[in-house]
Amino acid sequence: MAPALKDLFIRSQSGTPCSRVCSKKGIVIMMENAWIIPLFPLLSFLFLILFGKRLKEASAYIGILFTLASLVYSLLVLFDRFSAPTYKAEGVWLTIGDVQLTAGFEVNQLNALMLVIVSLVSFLVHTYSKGYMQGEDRFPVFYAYLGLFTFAMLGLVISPNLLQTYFFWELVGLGSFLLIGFYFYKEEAKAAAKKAFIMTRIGDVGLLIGMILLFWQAGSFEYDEIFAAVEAGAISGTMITLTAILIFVGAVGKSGQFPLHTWLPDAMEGPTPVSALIHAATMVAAGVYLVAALFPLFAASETALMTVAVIGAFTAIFAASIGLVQKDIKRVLAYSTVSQLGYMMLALGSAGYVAGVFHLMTHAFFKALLFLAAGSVIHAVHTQNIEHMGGLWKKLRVTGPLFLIGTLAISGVPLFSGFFSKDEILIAAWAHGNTVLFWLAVIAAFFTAFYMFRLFFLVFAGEARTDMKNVHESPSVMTLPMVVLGVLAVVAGYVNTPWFGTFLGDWLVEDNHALGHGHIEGPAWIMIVATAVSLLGIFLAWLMYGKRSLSRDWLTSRMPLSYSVLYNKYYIDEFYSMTVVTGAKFISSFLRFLEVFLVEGLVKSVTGIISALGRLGSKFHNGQIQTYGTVAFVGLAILVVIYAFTGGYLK
Amino acid sequence: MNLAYFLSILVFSPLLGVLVLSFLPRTQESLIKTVGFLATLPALVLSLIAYFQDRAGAGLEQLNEKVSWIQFGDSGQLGNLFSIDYELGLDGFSLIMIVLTAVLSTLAAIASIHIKKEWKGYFMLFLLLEVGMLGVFAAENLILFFIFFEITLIPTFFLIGKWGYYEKENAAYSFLIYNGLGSAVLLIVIMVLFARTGTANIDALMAAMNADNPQLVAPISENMKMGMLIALLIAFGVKLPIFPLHSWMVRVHVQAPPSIVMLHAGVLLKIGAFGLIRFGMGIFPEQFQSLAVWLAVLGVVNLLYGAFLAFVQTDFKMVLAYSSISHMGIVLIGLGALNEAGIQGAIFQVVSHGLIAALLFFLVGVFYERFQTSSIQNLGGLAKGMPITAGFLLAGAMASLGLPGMSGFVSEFMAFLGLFKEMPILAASGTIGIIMTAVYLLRAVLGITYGKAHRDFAGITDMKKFEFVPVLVLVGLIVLIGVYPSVLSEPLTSTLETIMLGIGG
Amino acid sequence: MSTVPVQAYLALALILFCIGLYGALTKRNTVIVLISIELMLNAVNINLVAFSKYGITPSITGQIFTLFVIAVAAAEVAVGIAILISLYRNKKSVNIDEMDAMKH
Amino acid sequence: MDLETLLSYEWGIMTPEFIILGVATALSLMDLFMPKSQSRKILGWVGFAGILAALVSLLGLIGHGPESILFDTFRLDSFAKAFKLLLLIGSAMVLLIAIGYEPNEGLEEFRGEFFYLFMAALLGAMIMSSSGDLITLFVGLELLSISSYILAGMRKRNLHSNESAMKYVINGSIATAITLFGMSYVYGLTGTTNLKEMSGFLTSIYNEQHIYLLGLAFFMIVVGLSFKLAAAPFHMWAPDVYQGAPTPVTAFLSVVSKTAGFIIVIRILFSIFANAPSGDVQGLPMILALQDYIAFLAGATMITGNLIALRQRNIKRLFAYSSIAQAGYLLVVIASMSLFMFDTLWFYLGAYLFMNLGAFAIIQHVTHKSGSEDISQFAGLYRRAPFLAIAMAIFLLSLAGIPGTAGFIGKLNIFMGALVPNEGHYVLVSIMIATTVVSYFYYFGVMVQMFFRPAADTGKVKIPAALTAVIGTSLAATILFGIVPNIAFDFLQGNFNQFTDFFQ
Amino acid sequence: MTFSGEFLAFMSLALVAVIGGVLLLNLTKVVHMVVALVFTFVSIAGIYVLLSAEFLAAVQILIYSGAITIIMLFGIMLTRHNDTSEPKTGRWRKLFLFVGVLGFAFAVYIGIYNLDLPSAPNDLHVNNTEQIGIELYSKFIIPFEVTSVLLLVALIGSVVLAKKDDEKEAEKE
Repeated sequence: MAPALKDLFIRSQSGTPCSRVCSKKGIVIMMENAWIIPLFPLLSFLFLILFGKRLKEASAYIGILFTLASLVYSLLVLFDRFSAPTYKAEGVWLTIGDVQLTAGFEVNQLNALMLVIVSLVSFLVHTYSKGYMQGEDRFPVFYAYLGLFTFAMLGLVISPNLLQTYFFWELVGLGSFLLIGFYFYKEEAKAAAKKAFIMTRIGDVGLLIGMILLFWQAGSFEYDEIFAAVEAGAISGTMITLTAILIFVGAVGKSGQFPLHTWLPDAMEGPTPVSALIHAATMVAAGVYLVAALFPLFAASETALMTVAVIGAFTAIFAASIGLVQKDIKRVLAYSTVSQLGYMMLALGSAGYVAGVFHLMTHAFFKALLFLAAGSVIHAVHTQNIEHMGGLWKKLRVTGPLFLIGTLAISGVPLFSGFFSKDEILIAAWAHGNTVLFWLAVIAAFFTAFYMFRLFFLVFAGEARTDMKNVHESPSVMTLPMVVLGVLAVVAGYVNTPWFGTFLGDWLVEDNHALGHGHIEGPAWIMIVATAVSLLGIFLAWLMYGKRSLSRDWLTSRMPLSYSVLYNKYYIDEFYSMTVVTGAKFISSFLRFLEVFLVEGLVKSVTGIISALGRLGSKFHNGQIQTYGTVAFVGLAILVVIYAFTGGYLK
Repeated sequence: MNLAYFLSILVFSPLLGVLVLSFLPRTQESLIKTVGFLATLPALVLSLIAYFQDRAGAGLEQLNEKVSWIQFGDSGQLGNLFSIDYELGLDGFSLIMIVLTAVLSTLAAIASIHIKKEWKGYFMLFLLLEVGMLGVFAAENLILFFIFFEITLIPTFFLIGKWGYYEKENAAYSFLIYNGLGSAVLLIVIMVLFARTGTANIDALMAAMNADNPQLVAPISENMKMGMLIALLIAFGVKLPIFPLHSWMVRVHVQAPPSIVMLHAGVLLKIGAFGLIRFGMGIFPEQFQSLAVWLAVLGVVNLLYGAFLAFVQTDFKMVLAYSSISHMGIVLIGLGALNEAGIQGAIFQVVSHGLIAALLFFLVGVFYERFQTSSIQNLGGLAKGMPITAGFLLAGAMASLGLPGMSGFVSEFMAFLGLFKEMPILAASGTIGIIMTAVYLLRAVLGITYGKAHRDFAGITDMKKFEFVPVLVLVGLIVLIGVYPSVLSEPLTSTLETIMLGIGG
Repeated sequence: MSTVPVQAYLALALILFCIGLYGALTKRNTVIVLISIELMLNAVNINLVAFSKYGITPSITGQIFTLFVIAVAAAEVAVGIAILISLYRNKKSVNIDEMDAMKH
Repeated sequence: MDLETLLSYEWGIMTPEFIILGVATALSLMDLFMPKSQSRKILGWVGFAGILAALVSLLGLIGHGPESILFDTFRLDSFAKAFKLLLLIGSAMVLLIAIGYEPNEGLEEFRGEFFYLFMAALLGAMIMSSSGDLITLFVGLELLSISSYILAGMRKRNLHSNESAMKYVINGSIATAITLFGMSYVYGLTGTTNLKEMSGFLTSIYNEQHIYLLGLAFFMIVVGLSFKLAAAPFHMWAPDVYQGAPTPVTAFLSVVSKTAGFIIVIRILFSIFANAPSGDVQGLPMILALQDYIAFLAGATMITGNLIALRQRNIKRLFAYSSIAQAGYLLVVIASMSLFMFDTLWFYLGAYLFMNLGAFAIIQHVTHKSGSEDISQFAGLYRRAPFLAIAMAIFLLSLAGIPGTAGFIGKLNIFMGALVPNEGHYVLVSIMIATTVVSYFYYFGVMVQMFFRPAADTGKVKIPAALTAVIGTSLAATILFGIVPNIAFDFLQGNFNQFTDFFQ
Repeated sequence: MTFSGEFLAFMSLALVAVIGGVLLLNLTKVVHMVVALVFTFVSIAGIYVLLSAEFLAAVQILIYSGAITIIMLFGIMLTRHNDTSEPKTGRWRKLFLFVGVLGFAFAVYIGIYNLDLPSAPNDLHVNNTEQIGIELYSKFIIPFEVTSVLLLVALIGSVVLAKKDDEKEAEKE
């Protein structure tokens, strides 16, 4: 880390009490105008939607330029935030009776950090895509969508209240949906896009319910007011638990946590840069971000925290286990993402706020790197099946090492960023007393190391397993972003280490006790264990796929059943389609039955009765005069007799 | 703004078009279409003037008009009793509805370019329909309201029955009988109120019905009030439509020409909600409160019923029809909540669904014009041949499923916000509808736009210029409301206050 | 004053009225139907004349009324028969149950 | 009574009747002396002029206070004036329809007799509307009836016409007998035929058996007179007769004759039974006690009329059932007995007159050309004759009670009358509204033919001037009274003084 | 009620009238029916005499037994009557009607069977015809005149309807 940055950290820490006074005027202006950050990509989106067709491939420059602007501004804001306190500005968005719903923005530590992460990754992906998407028909559309997504994501992270968060929360979903379905003519892409939207929507509904309930409890959607209400004890414990869990359901949907994770691997139907941006670095982390942003609420309920931790830990090991056997390069990475997100959830659920956010950051970098690198591989070999690859190390001289860096980082090899953040998580889990979860996480770490290196070895080591021609390294427009990310994947961990200081952690939690401590002290053996399992995993992978001294089906042949269970992702999709989808279809058919026979039948019977009565009546009109007279006279007789018996003399 | 008879001119301005049209030869297709389109403009301009004047702070009261019209019985003996005035007026809610009507009418007139035959008759009826719709919202007394309400019935019948698709006459009859019954029930209520209180003016009725010692011609018992409210619910429930009174509406949506469905789904259905809010809540606040739970339940039923049925439809128009039912459930949910959020949500939904349904049906018209089908099966891969249409279709679907940033979200959100306060469990079960909405809409829209192209798109042009205008206007309005809902909520403030005052909230 | 009570006359009128009515609505020959109707009118006349003598306020008006009824009845019969003849010319039948060209 | 007394009466109030009588006589003489070959249409115009003259003289009498001649055998009160106005306007228009009848091959032109018999019928109807004496009322009724029987059979060589007349005469005579039977009891209980005297006498009867007998008489009179109204239970003749009779006669029966029927019903029921005690504990007058029975008949009439109309393919038959249904609506007015009764009845009958006659003018024109009366004859009318189609549509809408037309205001009035009383006739109103909705089916069925179906023959339709006049007037009136009904109400309130002299 | 001559006369006249009516219903030949009804009409004239309406009795004989019966016979002769069988259908209708008639008769009968009318002295039998004449030509002059129109209408109408259109038919044939 640069010494200047460190100075800033220190200054900010020491200067907190008088930061507003101390801060230079220009600095505050940066933060005051932070709302402009999301607007750059929005402009890019609008511009490209309207004029993209004419710009063709030049669209890329528009997109890159605007995101660069965002990135620069975000960085400035981040630097400001080191020295200035949280800034929040709001205006009335909608009035309901005496309730005023506001919209605005807030720059606190988490937001500022997220702004940089998002705009940075976005910028890099924009740049990368210039090369990756070359020759695509709908090139401008792609950039437009990227712009839309970036806008939404940036909007999401500077939202000062739940409603606005929800607003952008859905918009990022839209961006994700559009980009997954970018190759709309592919049936798989169509299905995947639909699935992604619907699965996340299920979570969103949870979030919506939770947020509305919270609103009626706290009287506001504002984060700070909600926290104040929680702190003041204005909300009952059960309600806190309930709303927290409901909101967590939203996070589960977005972050691909079990049981709503199935969309995320399928989302790999989208172009690879998209996977890197949305389904690895930013959007999927939104769930984690949300839990982090609402951390004081969760912290107030042990049950809620426990739920988050359990789901997180379970997802971590569950997804990792699936990742062990997948054959598609992007799917392996996708399951790894799910698993890593589970880690973050585990961290948050174990009160490890800093650990969660820290891992979010490092993960963003190394997973983006991995995806971009994978994209580069795919770009080179035009396949995603790792069984068909191999021996690419020699051909892809840049991509290979960068991929290796990413793999090392994610596996938690010491000195790489992933090592530090994962370590923090394990410590947090241990310190919070979640022993079982801790060990699950350790096993998951082992799995991670194993499958990531399995991937690495299958792709890069050995000889090509299929005929590969014209394999060449990607252009520099693609490799450069990867290099940047590679650097970050290594160094990002050093902002918060037990060895050199926990700058990030301390900065994140300053001024806010509800977030816990900047650093949690844990026993030293945890670090050793973590290192050991990851090395073990790497070793095993090397044995099986690198050196091939262990047969690849050594394990699978022994446990064919569990292999196929894993390969088929625990049959979760099949289970859903058997239960939920069939259920919905059944209800629909039942209602259709109701519609046809009851609703329509009712109508038909009424009209039938009326026309039958008409027919009956007209039958009486048989043309016989005497019938007519009879009817008239009998009518008279009836009236008279009734009169005689009721109103008349006989009464 | 101080123009005398401003509202009358606004309401009856389309008649000018009818007049001009009647002198045109019936073969002059483009001339007739132009005149038909132009005739919708005065109302649009005037309604916008009214809107902006209102926003600028000029009171809407000065637009009120009153001319004595019918006097039943002997005026010397009865005084003002049993007299019906011709009185028009606006409040925030009706102002918004008028603007919506005027906008949609103009757009539907553009959409009517696809009409293939007898343009003259078509546009005359079309303009007549517009008069009816505008009048409904401007009427200040129940009888006048009813008159305009019925006036909408007749042109719609013909427009469906003559210019619709294969089963048009069936649909037209279905429309007529259901709505006829609905308006019949409505008429009973109106007449009972009129006969018993001697007045039909809405404000006077509100005052008379809610006074402690009402001065009535004949007594009205509590049971009668309840009965009348239920009757109102049925009457407007047919229009809205509320399950199980909806089957006519599905038929109309499928069989009527798209331009008419734009108006039908956009405005005519909304008369039901308008009536419920204006009269149901206004005149029978106490009874409304005791019925609110049932309204909310009906709302959830509507929402889910429509959603699940839309899920299994094979024709896109059917999907949209059931989606309308489902969305009207949101209106009921908001009304059932009976608090500011809910009612405002209901009103927002009224407007929002009007715009969204109009947009979607316009798009249906666009591709129906080119492919003569609206079956989802037959339309796969539309994005290949008509990317712009497909894109707007997707936008429409997103608006419809309540994507934030578009109007549908604001209304849905507020309705649920309201209901969660009063009946959280019911509201929670209603949220299944939100998921189902996404499910069926994506199924349908992606089925049409995405996937392999099922047909040859050679020779198919994407949207033409004139088709852009309505779509852009509608999308623009949808986004405007979604992003800056105050354009709607601010004019509504006073109306809402009045309502809340009535129900004692 | 009288040995025959008014009820007897009224009862007779009622019986004749009913017979006339029954005949008018059951007989097949149109001429008989017309004549049955005359019987009904006669029953009315008996009533009127009886009331004219034994009514609450006896008056000659009843008899006058009867005269009008008789005149009208005669006119009715004439018109009826004329219509029957013109019908017969087209249909060649006087059976009332065959007159059902228009029905339902 | 000497001549002087006789002359002391103000015979001037009978001017309209005298004019009609004079014109009828003149017409018969003209018919006698005109050459055989000459068209008798001129007689129609003369008759029309006569009716106009009568109308003018009636208007001249409007300011005239209530007056009666010869012990009420003729009385001119505001009720009589108001309703005679309708009769005259209706007859004038029917006459125009008859004049506009253009003989086709196979169909004969109306003979001269038609016109003076028509005048006689009108005279009968006018006598019915302005008499306070049972005998005069009866004779007027019979004059109208017998003339109508003959008119219905006017198309001598048409089997349907013969049959229609036969059915009419038999049912009519039975109805007369039943009415008379009822009247004879009323006479017996009062000893007079003067309605006012009767009413005065009946206020003081207390004997239960007398009251019971009076009630029986009420039923017989109502059922007997319901024949003229074509209301249940005496409605079944109407479709057959309407179908068979020449169209102008059908129009006459469904409008003028029906109006006359309502006039006599009101006259008799509200004179005789309004003051008679009903013998129940509350001391209600008989008419109120028996209100429910009338309501029942009204309901039955509306239901039968509207339901059976659904099945009809013959346009005249359809209109017969429609007119039964309309009679039902009008009976609702009588059954509800509100303070708006006279106004409502008058307005609705007026509206009905215009909309129905307008429709009949068009029906005649459309059907007689082809000789078929199936509603498919209306197919594509909009293509062939847009004006006719639109006019017909408006008449139908008015009959269906759609706003913007006189029919709607009329219905509004009826509803209001039925709902104003404390206990409100909710069931009746509900039936009325529900059956109105049912009526949409058949009214719109005709419109579907006119507007949606392709035309069988595409020839343009040329409308005779007389028919144009009828259609135009009806159209104007239907719309005018639908949009500014206060013209009529003001006229009513300004000139007829709330009909208060009806009971004096 | 004493067994007086008046009563005897009433009973026999009433009996004849009713029997005539019943025969009308039960005879099969049309002419017989008409003749049966003539008896009824005549006995009704007798009843008028009992009721002090001599003028009416005379009119009754003239009009009914004379004119109307003759018209009827003309009608019968001008039209052919070969079948006298009753229709097979309509049995239900007859039953229905019969019950209706019984019900009606019952309801009316209970209204009249002990009708209590206070009798008042009257002098109808004194110069009956004169009384009628005076009333008719003073008080009831209007209905009287209208009746004359009515009879005229009936006359013209009957002629128009019953007359053969010789010329036109000849033209057609």
